[in-house]
Amino acid sequence: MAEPSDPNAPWVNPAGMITVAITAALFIFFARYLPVVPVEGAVPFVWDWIPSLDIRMSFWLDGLSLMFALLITGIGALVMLYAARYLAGHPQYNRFALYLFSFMLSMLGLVLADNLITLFVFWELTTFTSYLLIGFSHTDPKSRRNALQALLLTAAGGLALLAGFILIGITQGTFELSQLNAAGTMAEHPAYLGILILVLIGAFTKSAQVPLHFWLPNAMAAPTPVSAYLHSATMVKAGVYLLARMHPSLSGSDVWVWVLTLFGATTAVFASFMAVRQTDLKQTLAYTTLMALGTLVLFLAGSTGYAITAAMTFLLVHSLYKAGLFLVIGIVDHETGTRDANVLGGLARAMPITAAAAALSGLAMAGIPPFLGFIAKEVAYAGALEMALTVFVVVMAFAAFALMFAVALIVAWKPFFGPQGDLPRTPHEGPWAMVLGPATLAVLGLLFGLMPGVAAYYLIEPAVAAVMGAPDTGGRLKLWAGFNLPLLLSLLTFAAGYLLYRFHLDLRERLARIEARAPDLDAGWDRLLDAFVAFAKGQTRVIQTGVLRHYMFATFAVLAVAMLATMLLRPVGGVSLAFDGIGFMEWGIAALIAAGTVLVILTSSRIAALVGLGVVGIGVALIFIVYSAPDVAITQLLVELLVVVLLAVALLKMPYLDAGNRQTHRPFDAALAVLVGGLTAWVLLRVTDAPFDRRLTDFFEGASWTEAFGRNIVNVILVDFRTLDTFGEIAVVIVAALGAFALLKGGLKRGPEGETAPHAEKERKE
Amino acid sequence: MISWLLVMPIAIPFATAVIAWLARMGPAGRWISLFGSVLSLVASLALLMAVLENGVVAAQMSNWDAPFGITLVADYLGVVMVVITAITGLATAIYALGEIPERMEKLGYHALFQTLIAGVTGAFLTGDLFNLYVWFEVMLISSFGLLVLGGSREQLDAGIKYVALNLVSTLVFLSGIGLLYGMTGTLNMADLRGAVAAVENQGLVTVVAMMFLVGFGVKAAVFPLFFWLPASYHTPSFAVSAVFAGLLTKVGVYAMMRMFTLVFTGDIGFTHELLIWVSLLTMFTGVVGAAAQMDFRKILSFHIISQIGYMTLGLALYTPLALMGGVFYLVHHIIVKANLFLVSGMANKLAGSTDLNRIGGLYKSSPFLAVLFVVPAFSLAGFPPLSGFWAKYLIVKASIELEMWFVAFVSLLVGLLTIYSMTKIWGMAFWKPHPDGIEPTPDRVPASVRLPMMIPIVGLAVMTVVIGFFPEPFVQFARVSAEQLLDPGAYVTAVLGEGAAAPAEPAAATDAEPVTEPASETGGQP
Amino acid sequence: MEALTALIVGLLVAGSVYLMLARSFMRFLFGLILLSNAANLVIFASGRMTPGAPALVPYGADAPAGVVGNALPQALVLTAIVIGFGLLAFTLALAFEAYRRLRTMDTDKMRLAEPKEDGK
Amino acid sequence: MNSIIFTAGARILVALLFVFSLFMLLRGHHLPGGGFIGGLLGAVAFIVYSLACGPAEAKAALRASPEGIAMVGLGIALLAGLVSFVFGDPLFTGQWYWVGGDSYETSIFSINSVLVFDIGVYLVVLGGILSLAFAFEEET
Repeated sequence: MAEPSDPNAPWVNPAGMITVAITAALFIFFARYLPVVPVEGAVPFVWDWIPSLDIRMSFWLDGLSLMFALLITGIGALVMLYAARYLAGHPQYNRFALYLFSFMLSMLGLVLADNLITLFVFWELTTFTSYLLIGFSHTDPKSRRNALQALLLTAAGGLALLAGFILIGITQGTFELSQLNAAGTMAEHPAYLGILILVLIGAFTKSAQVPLHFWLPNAMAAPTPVSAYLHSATMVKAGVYLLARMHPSLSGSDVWVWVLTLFGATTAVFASFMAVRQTDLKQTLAYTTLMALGTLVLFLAGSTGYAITAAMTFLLVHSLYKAGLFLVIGIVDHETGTRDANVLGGLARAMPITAAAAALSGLAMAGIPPFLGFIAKEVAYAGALEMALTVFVVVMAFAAFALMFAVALIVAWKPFFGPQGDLPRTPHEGPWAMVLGPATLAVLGLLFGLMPGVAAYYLIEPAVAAVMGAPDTGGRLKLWAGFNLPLLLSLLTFAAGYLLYRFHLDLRERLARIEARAPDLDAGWDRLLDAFVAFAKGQTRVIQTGVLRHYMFATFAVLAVAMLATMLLRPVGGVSLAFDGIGFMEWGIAALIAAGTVLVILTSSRIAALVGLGVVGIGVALIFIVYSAPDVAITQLLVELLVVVLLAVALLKMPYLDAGNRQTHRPFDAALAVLVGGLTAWVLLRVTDAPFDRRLTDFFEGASWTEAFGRNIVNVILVDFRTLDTFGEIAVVIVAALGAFALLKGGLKRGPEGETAPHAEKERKE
Repeated sequence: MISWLLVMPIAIPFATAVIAWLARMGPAGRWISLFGSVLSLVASLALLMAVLENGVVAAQMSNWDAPFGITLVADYLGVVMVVITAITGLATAIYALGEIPERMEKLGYHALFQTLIAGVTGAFLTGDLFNLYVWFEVMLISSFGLLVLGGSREQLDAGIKYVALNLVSTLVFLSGIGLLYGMTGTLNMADLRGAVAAVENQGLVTVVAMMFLVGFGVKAAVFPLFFWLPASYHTPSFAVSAVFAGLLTKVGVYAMMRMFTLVFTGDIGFTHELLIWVSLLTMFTGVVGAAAQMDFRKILSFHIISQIGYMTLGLALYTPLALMGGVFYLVHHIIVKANLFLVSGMANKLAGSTDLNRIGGLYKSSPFLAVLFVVPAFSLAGFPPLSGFWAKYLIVKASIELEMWFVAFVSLLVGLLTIYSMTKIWGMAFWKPHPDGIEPTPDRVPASVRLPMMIPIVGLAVMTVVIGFFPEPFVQFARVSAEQLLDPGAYVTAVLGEGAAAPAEPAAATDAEPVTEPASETGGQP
Repeated sequence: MEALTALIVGLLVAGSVYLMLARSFMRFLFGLILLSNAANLVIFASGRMTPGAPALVPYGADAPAGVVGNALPQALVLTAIVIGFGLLAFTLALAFEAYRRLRTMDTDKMRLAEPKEDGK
Repeated sequence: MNSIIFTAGARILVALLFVFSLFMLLRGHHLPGGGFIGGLLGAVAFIVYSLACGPAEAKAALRASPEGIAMVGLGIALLAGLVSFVFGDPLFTGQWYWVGGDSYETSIFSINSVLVFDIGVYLVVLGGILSLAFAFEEET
């Protein structure tokens, strides 16, 4: 991956520093609510956005959103600072800073929004900004492909979510989360299952639950600061946030418990194995993120105090250590030029601060006392024991935590304290702007562990209260909870984890072999897109053939079918042919027109066709003459004359009608032609069969002379009663003349093949 | 005064066309055209004010009362279409300053362009069915001329298909008018509402309604009548294709909305139900068709079809919310789609082609253009908070309210597939490096060409963003439009006068009493 | 006479549809001419047909005496004829220019805007 | 077709036809005729002329470009409608001025916008069709 990192490039530039400053300021702004929220519960902000659609830009700052807001802005500021140094000298750094900042704001909006539609707006904004971030190395096809994959998958989930939200709005009568949650669970509502499924699709795609997980490791194409940010506090946690946010209104049914438990547990264990399988440390971390998401979903399945507390505590812990570790890996990559777990080792001497940060984060991840990670694990086991499907949950959690222990050693211990590796570059300590982030986060993980009461009071308990939809009793976070079953499970986890680490190389090989045989969802994605494009091309081949005849046939066929079907489905009455009063002359005219028509159809001689057309035209004119329309008849005759003259002039320069492609036999065309003709005749018969309302004509006849001073009623209609028609009509004549003139006179200078390319032609000669 | 407010948006482009044509040999022609477009916009905004004040306004041309003369009428839907036409017209008139070569100007580009605008505007304002046909023809013949202007071989081929299919639809429409007149004896659309309801043989009315549906369906490019559109829209100059993309199909949709809310409402269970399926297939086949294309403008062309489906769906669902969504969609899509075609023209100028395989590098070298592509493209795909999101939101919500799950599903799915196509353009034209190693920086085009081309792109993008961020007034407007469509009482009253809003009595000879005032100011009875 | 006109219209429509489905664009044009005539007759017949009484107000009278031919459809047909002529003339010019440049009248061979290899 | 007799005959025929076309235009308000028919007849006259003497001479006899004639015609037709604005009437309202009287019966003749409009129609039809015809003749 080409991530330029010129150590001498100036990295303190306005774009970077402004975004860092604003984000830090936001962090302070939210931090000031830390003492407020535990006391007051929630702080709303409302702006009426689209009142007529019941969509308000309303925000709601309670324990849950406050915790997220702090993580987003706090980690955001550190990551942005880190990125300024990491991407120093990159020609598109300014864009990067802008995207990262926009992403931060979108995420902030998402976690603060109270109105579901507002929430959705921000939800999609995070999808879009993360698309730009993942595709940041846009010249790399893989990067583009992965960005698109992430976009399409999360957008697909987003659309399901939108449907779910709309359904909630329609069935519950409000889009405000605060009202929905206050009303309690909607599990009794008939639309509940539909809503739940739609919302879960949205949340699961965004939070990469198995089997929709594969986009997440691919999103690693993004530069490291993005990974750190996306995978720690934010984007992928949006789904978890949503589940937590809607817990009071959506939980409370067996479906909720089962689905979340199964998907969460499967994701957690699967991802843990995959994490061990990887050799690229960034990939390893990506899969541990997946594990964390699975775990969070798993515990959100529960509704007891311990389960929710476990979810919230683990959320906090994970955000801190995962961001830290990603940043550490970035430094390692930056300094050594590799992220390969098999190569890296013994870096502690060269980069002691980074190593210390990595160690602290790793210990938190492994869940060693006295880190907050340990407490999280204890609470998690306590929660698991309270949940439905107890044995399953405990076993899965145990497996996941044990594997996590091993991964922590692989990521945070081995590269720094393991045997010296053969590195592409001689490592040095990272620059302070990059080290600050991981160090701060690592220390926080330790501090919270030492003072669990602080974290519990200000962050976790308000969040738990928000998720539970009821005030939290608290007091669950303790570094030492006495000898109990969770402690025993913790000790067993350490033992199992250590064993796994000892044999992880062996395990990795086995996993690689299994993986080779398992279906590859990522490749399946490509096949899906290929199949879609193939389908599209097939459809285009069938519909958009490029052949006028086919288009024409389809158009007439649609007309015929539409009319015929209507006639069959709706009563239109039968046909009665009344030929009384039709004399010899009329039949003669009809025969003339018929003869002309047949001649045009059958002949392949240009002259004969012209004659046929002329005969038809004269026949029609005769009808007009006989039936009291002299103006129309004269016009018809003159126009017919002009048409024949123009046709004659043009036809003589053109090939014979059927030069080279005489189609003698076209039964389908003939059948369609007869059908359309017959239908038209039938409808006209039925229409003229009924009595006629002459009130417009009567008016014209009465007013033509008395009010418009003209005795030729037809002409008066043309130039007075309906002048606008006539005006439009002469406009058509003139535009037709202009168009034809431009066509005939304005073509390119033509030789047989001497065409210039059209767009070269279009350059204006200035 | 109202009368002239209604006339001006039609008369100004005609007058501009005449003057611009007479001045076509010099550079004055393009400035006249531009000035005329500005005037048109001013006039249509004045009309908008009048409509906002009065609800529906109508005026009798030649001073003969409806239904005898021709009525011009503007309700909320009509006037917003006029305004948006003027905006699109102005945008492309500015764009043309940069794009259209002198050779095409001398052949009468500006006159054809202005008559096109006049025809479109006339179609939106007329309250008379036959007059609607006339405006359709004005629009059509102008579009024929513009489509083949420049005369490349592709344009001729495209022109053949475009002309052939549109002429057929026109004649179907014309025959439909004749038959409807034969059944009711009237042509005034407000008058037709009552007269059609009074026809005894309602089955026959539905058959004729089918002819209108097919005729308008070709114009609107719905499934399976859209062939002419992907066959032609990628061939003319970019300014022309932008106007076409923005306006032409919308006239078909508008006519459909008008006729199938005002006149053909007798058998909704049949006509509108049918239209739901047509709409869904239109949405789906359009978006799938786009996936097979690798040309900037061909992709956009298929997306026009796809989006048309949403608009007709709004009509087909026939609830206030759905129609509101349809109207919102109509307006939003004109802005967005015209803009995308304008962007494609700029991309062509910078990178040398519209074939996505042959261009690239625009993101790196022309970031400003990249932003200006993203805004309409993601608006089209329905990303919040851009205008397209609200349009889609309304349609989806309407279908969910009706518990039409499949309709909602298709609407959402098509949105997703739209993202696919838009990101394809983004990935290939913007992110991917140029295959020839060219850096398509903006200064590859002289400022005298670049500026006029960029100004409308920026303007339309700003509108997209504004509608997206502050949709409330637009939503309100769409709501009133939908209400007026669903309950045309105000429309009918405005056209026919008080007391006519109730369904007209069945045909009776006594109706022929002239209710018009004679043109007494100047003449009087002899 | 409306009944006979309806039959004539049916014949014209059938003939024109058949012609328009042919490969030669010239035949399409012929079909177009016939279809225009048919559409005009539809309008004319829809207004009902009255023989031998042109819609004129006699000198000295304020209105025509007795039933005269329906003037409105006549005016519409007149408009439609002229419009149809304009469209036809343009289409003919297009056909001519297309032949001159593409060297064919066979619409099956006009595949420049939608070439066969075009993503298909 | 360049025989002297045909050419000479054509000139006379054309002149007659042209005069007849004007006649048809003017009588149109009361008897069959009007701008369309007049314009078509006028166009036929010049087409006959151009067939006899070639389009160049026919154009010369016309003294103006046919497109220009048509455009001016459109302008005249539009003005005939816009003039109602001055009288406070809607577009295209017929405006009548009686010369030598105050009504149809008492006046000698009338100047009215309706006829002006019809003249516009005449010019558009004449110019438009001639433009088409000449373009075809010259290019084919």
